[in-house]
Amino acid sequence: MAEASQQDDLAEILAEASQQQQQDPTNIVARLKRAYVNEKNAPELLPFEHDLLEQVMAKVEDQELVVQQSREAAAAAGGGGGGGGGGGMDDLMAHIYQAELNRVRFLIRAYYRTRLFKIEKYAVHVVKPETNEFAKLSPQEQKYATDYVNMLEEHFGSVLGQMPEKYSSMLQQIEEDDAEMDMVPEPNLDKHVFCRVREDRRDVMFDPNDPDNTMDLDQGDIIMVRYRFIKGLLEDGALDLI
Amino acid sequence: MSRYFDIDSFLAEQTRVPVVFNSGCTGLGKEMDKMCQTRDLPMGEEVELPFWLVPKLFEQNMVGPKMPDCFDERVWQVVEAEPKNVPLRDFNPHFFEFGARFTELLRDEELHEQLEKAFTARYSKLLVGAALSTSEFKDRHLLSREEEKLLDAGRDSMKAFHDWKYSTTEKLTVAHTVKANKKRRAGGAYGSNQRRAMGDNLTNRV
Amino acid sequence: MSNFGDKAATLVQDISQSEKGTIPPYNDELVRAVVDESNEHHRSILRLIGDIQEQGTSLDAAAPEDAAAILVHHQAVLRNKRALLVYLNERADRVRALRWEVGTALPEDLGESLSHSERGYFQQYSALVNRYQGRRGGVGINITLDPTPPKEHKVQVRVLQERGELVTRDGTVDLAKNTVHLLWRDEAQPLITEGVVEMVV
Amino acid sequence: MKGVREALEHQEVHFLAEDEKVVILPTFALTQRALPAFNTFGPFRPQIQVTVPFWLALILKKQGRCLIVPPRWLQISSLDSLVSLERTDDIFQTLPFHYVEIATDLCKYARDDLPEWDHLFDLVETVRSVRHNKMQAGLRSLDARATKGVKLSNITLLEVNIMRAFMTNSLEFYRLLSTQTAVAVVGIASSLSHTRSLHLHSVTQRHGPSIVKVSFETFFQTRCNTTDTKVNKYRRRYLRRDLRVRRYQ
Repeated sequence: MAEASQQDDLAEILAEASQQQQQDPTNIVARLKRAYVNEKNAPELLPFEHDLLEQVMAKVEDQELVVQQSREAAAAAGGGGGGGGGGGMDDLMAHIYQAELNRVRFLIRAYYRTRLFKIEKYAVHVVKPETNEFAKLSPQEQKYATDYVNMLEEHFGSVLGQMPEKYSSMLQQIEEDDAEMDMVPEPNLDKHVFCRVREDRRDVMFDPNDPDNTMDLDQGDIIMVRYRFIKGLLEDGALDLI
Repeated sequence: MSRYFDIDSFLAEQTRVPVVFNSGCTGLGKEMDKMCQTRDLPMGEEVELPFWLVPKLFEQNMVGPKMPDCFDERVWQVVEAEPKNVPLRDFNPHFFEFGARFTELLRDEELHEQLEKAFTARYSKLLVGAALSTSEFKDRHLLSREEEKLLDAGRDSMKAFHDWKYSTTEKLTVAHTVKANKKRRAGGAYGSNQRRAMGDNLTNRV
Repeated sequence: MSNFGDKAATLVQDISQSEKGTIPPYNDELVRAVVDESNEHHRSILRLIGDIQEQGTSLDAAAPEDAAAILVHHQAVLRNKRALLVYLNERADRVRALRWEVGTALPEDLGESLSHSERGYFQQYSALVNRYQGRRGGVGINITLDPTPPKEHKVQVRVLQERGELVTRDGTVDLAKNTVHLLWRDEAQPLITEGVVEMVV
Repeated sequence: MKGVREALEHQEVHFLAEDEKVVILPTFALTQRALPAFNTFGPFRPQIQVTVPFWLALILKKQGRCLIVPPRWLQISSLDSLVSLERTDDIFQTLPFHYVEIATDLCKYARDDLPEWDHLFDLVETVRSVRHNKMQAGLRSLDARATKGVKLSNITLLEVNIMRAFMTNSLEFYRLLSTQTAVAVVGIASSLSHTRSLHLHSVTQRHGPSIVKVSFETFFQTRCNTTDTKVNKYRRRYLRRDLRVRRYQ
């Protein structure tokens, strides 16, 4: 009897513990975190989160002011050494704000860095006009990508320029009009990724070549699957990469 | 072609493949076959070419490839009998990468199946256990380059996990944890290897 | 057995066997040799084509042994080209990593391992990252900081090189040699990277 | 690029865990609600429970300004039953998404708030190890069918991160080598497989003999008739053209 009730307790405790994971969807830090983790795990570049980053950057500046003010208040109240009770609290507030700011700054930097890394890796693919990759970039990233391709071309060109004519392109093994660019690295959309489901979906077909093979997705499910198959669900916000 | 810049993909194509020249080859007698006595390579000559030369010549029906030694019947017999102990690296350091490229070219169903079977057996019997662990692994010399990369991907992650878990644990005293470990082990707890490894790790760090 | 592409393979093998994260000296000699070999192959292609045309034959009707020879030389140039690019590309990856490890100034001993073009590439890349981070036209945040998530928000450091006064968010700190200070992590990190201070654990 | 790996690092998973919520008992008073911050905290009153993100709890804890109330699952009795369940049951038990990170941090920084922290530390490690062994067993049974998608019930983020590179890279090989996912297999060689050499006529039928000439024509025709070897050398037209458009847009 005692054991059975203990098991029930455990079940209840665990159920409660795993429910805590819901994040406030309007919280911009939570959104930035999601954007970062998705970006980190997606083999291709995701669209740049213009509005989100604009909001976050603006708020970072606000908070820098707040930290500055709390620090000054703390200094006025007793040299920051925690002399008076009020001074200690100002100091504490400043510390908390600073810590939070550091966390947000890390996310911003990591988000930007992850994107630059992918841009470098697939630079030529990204600037190709016939795909819409270029439109996924921020204006700064567009400039970065274009400049990067030019400097890469110059560097590779220092050796390729000595190769026989028609063998000196960094886009095609042998230069030929209207042939594909067979040297350009592209993201592997068949890479396997881990996802966490946000919205229930019934009978999801992953592989269009295997339409009978479907899966039910329940909120909180963790699945591992080829990126190509869930690209659409990710865009819909039905799941996140983890 | 996203593999164009990949070092291992490049090196895998260095594998020698025996071929028969269906056409001759003007001016390349000595270049293609050191024993060749004439300036031009005659028709029907059997030579060994690096794999990177083969696909285009084969596509144009200029050469006919033969099965390279690393995929000999005897190799598959050993792989089947003792998948864990086969030194694939000695047969070909790029056993699977080259194999995948070669079957793609030949479309040889049997070879394809053999490769998949070999990979599956090695993966489950050799790789999984070694990759998701930090205990010593003595069979590295048996692994093909591809397998070694998989192994390292797993082991690096395990090592990073231990580093993370026991980092800044100055305050975590050895005495407590190790003592508790011993108590529990004596009590018949499972997974002694793993726990011992972690205990050691802790001891080293503190 | 053909030895076409052997030099190319050596080039790639060398970089493949070098320790990850290091930059071995640029092998100018071998790079040149691979380039020269490619041009030699190309001359052979032109010779073969010239011979065919001299006989009044169109390329369409070339004898299979001539076509095979052309194809072999052609593939050999492509192989050499790929080797050069694999080599350059792997090195370029490592050169870029330097910008994130050591900052904008290339250490002298490393500079000697790079080719002339690679040194230029490093300078350009350095400037590219700076432009991206800049306040004008860039994102306005230093993205080379915080390579790992912030943990302790303040870190204790000992000064290794005399640096004088440093203005921090908490006020001015005198970085006299061997003194110990409590600094904000993001303010301390560039100094740690430069070797001005070390972390006290 | 340093600091940018292709996948999340364990420290980053830990960073994400620090946003989980935890209950504390403050020892100080701070009633003023948060200023324009990213999150709102408080109000803090001595001995009145309040929920805060884990990173904030740790800052307060290190300053001696709060007690952390351990989550209910982090109890010896719960973990004891969890260990036996985890051992007997084939599936993974439901656990908080960041249970390892939270338990580890509490055992590091808030051990005076935990009864028998070292025992708890070991129990959590036991749970993790049992699950790790299950993970290995699961991975052993993987084969090419997994490239169609796999559900991993109740796995936590750190556990995903530990097996991520190994699992996804292995599946990449399954995809590459799988006979199921390969393009339609044409049995050119299989009919002759006992000799393990290739028959050539079938290839001729596939391609026809004239392809050679066509491709050479495009590659070399122009160059035999022109002598301006240098003129076009830097012509890398595709890229330049495209970039030029971009620059002047």
